[in-house]
Amino acid sequence: MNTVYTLFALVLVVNLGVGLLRVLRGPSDADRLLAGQLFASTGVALLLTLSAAGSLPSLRDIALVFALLGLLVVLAFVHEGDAIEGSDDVS
Amino acid sequence: MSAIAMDAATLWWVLGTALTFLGLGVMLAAPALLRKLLAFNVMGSGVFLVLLALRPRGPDGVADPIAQALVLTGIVIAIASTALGLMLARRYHLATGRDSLPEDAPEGTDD
Amino acid sequence: MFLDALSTLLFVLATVFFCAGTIGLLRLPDTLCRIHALTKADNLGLGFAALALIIQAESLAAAGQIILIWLLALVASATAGYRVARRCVPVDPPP
Amino acid sequence: MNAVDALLALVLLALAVACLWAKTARTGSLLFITFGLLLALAWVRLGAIDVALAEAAIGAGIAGALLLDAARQFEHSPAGQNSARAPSPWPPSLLMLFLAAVLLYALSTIQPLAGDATLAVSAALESSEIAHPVTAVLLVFRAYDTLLEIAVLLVAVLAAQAAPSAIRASPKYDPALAAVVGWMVPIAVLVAVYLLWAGSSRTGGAFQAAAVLAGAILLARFSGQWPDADRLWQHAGVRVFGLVTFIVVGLSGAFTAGAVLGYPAGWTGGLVLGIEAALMLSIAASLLALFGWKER
Amino acid sequence: MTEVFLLPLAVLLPLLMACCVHVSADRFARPLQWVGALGMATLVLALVAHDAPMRTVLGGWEAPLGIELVADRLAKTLLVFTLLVYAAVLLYAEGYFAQSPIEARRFRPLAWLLWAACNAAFLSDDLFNLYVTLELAGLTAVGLAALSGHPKALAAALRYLLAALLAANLFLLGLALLYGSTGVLSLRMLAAAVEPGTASLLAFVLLVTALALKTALLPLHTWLPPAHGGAVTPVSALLSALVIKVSFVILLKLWLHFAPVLDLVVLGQGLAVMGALAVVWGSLLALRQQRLKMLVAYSTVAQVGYLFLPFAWLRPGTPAAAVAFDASVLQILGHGFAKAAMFLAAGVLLRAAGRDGLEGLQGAASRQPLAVFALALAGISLIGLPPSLGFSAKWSMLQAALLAGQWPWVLLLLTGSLLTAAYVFRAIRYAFLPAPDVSELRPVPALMSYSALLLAVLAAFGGLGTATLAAWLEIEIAGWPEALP
Repeated sequence: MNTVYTLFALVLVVNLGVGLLRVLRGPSDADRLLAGQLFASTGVALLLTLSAAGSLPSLRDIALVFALLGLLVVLAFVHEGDAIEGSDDVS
Repeated sequence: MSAIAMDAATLWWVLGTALTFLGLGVMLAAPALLRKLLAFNVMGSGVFLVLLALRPRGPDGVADPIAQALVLTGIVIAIASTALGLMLARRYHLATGRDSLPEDAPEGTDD
Repeated sequence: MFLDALSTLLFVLATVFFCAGTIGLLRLPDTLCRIHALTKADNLGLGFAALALIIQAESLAAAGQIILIWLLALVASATAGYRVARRCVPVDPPP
Repeated sequence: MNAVDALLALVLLALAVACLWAKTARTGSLLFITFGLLLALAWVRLGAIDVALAEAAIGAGIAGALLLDAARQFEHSPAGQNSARAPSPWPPSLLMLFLAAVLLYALSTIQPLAGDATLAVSAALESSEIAHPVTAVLLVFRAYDTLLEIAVLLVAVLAAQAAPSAIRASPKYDPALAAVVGWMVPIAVLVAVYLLWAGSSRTGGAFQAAAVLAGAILLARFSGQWPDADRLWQHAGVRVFGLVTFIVVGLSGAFTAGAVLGYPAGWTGGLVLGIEAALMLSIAASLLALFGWKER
Repeated sequence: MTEVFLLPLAVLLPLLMACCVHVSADRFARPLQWVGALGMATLVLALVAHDAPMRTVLGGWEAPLGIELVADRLAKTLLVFTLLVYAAVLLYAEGYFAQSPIEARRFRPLAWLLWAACNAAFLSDDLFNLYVTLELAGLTAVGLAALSGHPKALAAALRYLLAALLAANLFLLGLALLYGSTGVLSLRMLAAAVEPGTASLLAFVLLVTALALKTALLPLHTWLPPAHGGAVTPVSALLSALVIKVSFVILLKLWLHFAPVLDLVVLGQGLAVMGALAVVWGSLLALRQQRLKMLVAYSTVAQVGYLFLPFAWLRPGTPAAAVAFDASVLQILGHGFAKAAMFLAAGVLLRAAGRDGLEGLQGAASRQPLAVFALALAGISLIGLPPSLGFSAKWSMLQAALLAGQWPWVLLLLTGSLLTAAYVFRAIRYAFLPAPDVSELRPVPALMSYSALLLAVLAAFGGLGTATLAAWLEIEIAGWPEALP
């Protein structure tokens, strides 16, 4: 099974490398964000695979964090509302 | 690719060095504040890679726990510094409309 | 042995979908199409990989965690597609 | 697996270059997030799983959200005063190349010793009563570093407040988003608690948990939900709670364990978990405060 | 029992105070501060009363595993120094912020955090822990520099922050090299484990560069004048008296530990030459300033130069080493007291005049005699006239230079004093000019002038205690092993 894991991991990393082209090329930031999403889901798959290959259950936790915080980044990217001049209030 | 006969650790500290000096160069040369902060973080990542990759791993392939703890602390400090920098930069931008600091005035001139 | 073979098959399927997603991301002409390709293909790829790994999972809890991760990724990706499309299409209209 | 490593390193390098020479602040930030994601994978390959988790949660997640949030503001800067142009690479790059060569040479001469400290960790792990070595280093052996690090975080919050912060309006309520976020947030909170608890036996701990918790609250903010719960986090008391707990427990160690920042035998696990729980709340509140948001 | 407590408390008590003043309302925060300051005074006195060097193992985990705090005589001297500066600055701040409660509320917790950072840096014996304290001090200083929220202050704070971030990464890189090759972090153990070679020398150069940047040694000084000169006055005093000393003391500690094992002769000469250039260039720039606080800030660039001169003579096994070490400590104390006093006095004069230009000082001698007196006393120490601490520092440098047979330094010391005298007298001359218009004068609490005077007196007459201090510090350098082969 280990050979399969290794090969699949390699496929995923190659995918990352190819996806990189879209990241670098753009043209819009939305495209870069999408490519980032691809990186996140590929990363999740890679982490799950490595976790199985190396019997490292902790890697699944990292995959979980990837999946959760991916959405956060997207929302930070698209959410509306502009900064306005603030008051000097402290607490 | 696998033909590259390189020690795994060596690969990472070479990458760390490259990131360190890429970051350093941009941090010194770029005028925009946000880019400087990005460069600081890239440089920091490079330094962390060097710090961790230099340490021999334990028998089970786990990295040196002390080095890990140091890098963890470093990451938290880096994010605190970055966040402070961003906050100051945004405040400065609100006040002046500039996203970079003015060029260094000739020394000693009272502005 | 049968399970290993099944896993391998699923990994192959995952590979196909991941590659399709990536190629779509690379080759499709505009942002909207790319969103379409990516959200579908990627999640299927991840789904097959997850399935393959669930078969190999060492415990029920591990399998459950993998399912949770997949579901979260699914939701995140769908929401992301929806939000990005809503926000970005006017900026980058299809020809 | 060597090919995986090499390819990953190349992609990282390319991303770093693209990030640093990106045309706009927003592109740079997006690329940095992607860089952070892949750096987390690199940490995994280096055997530093704790660092990987922190990088994913803090380095890519929270830092990414912070950078994007700031980048949006800089996009709107009036024309003419924008200096987003990429830096001219040549004059300093020769110097950088030279320095990099010096460092590489120096690194190649290093013959790492097994290290007293590393050996000492494995020798003392048993008596530390914490099964996970990284947690043992962070909260038992080098707890003082962690305490000062929490102080650094508090400083960042106070300093950011000292420069009166930008305030932004609450985002608009989006029903579709709210539905999704409505069930993602509880899961994220559960994951945070799980990471905190996992820290004593394997990868996890207060910082990673706090980053996920802060992420959960940010999700709620982005979708415009639960303003009341959000307000609770802005109380100054929440931000200092962790540090005060840490100091008080640390000082009490002088009576119960004969050393400041020591723990009485048999109690280490429980006290560390308690401190970490308090730290998690404070770190999350601090991370949120660093976004500088307030409701209008 | 008390020994277990004392050293950690020197850090933990101010931290706790910072948390308390941050969360409590104004009317509680003020009395609370004085309780805290009294507590700190008791603590520091108790520490000094212990004659033996103290070592506290935190958590009961000895190095290399854990972190140890060490209070040698250098650290004790610095703890007392910090206490005195804080006493004056906190008193001054009461008056200074009387009309601006919001600034006071921002100032208090940061000031206490800075106190914790200073004490932590002076006591720490662990390279990584020193990095954390350096960051703690640096970020606190940035927050303090940005306190007023004025765009110029923000720009200065950003410049300061970027310099601090750069220094932090360089420091970490040096640390990575040292830790990578030895596997230990305690200074004591590093000095024993490190082997001379490219890697260790490069690591040390990186650490020194980072610390020189944070101490604002020429040519890495450009961030300093706007940050120090543009901050609110109590902050200017803390930044110039304490914050740059934190990085310098860390450098001095590293030097004391590594000079016996690494060949640092060339590096020491290099640092001293940069210091000499800083003395001349900084003084010339100070002469050109039109605003009092900027003059005082540029004077810091010059005085930092003096801090680096002793590295030329700090070589193990040479007779000059002990004198050079005394000179460093005396210069830390002398510049700290004098510069803090100068900023505090300048703050009084500026508030009275309502503007920052030197011409605003006209007539100050008759209206604010105490503040002008404090300014003059502090000036005496900066110039290096007896019996000031500044005089003792420069006298020790002179002796060290002659002991080492490097007499050209004598010329530099004389030139430096003449230039310093020029800019100090230029400022004070304005104070004795007749006042153009009396009506503009604003009232200033007398408390502020008295606290400036307290520090100025310490600077101007502290030199009388030189012999005692030198005898008390002798043991620190006597432990140095003989020179390298």
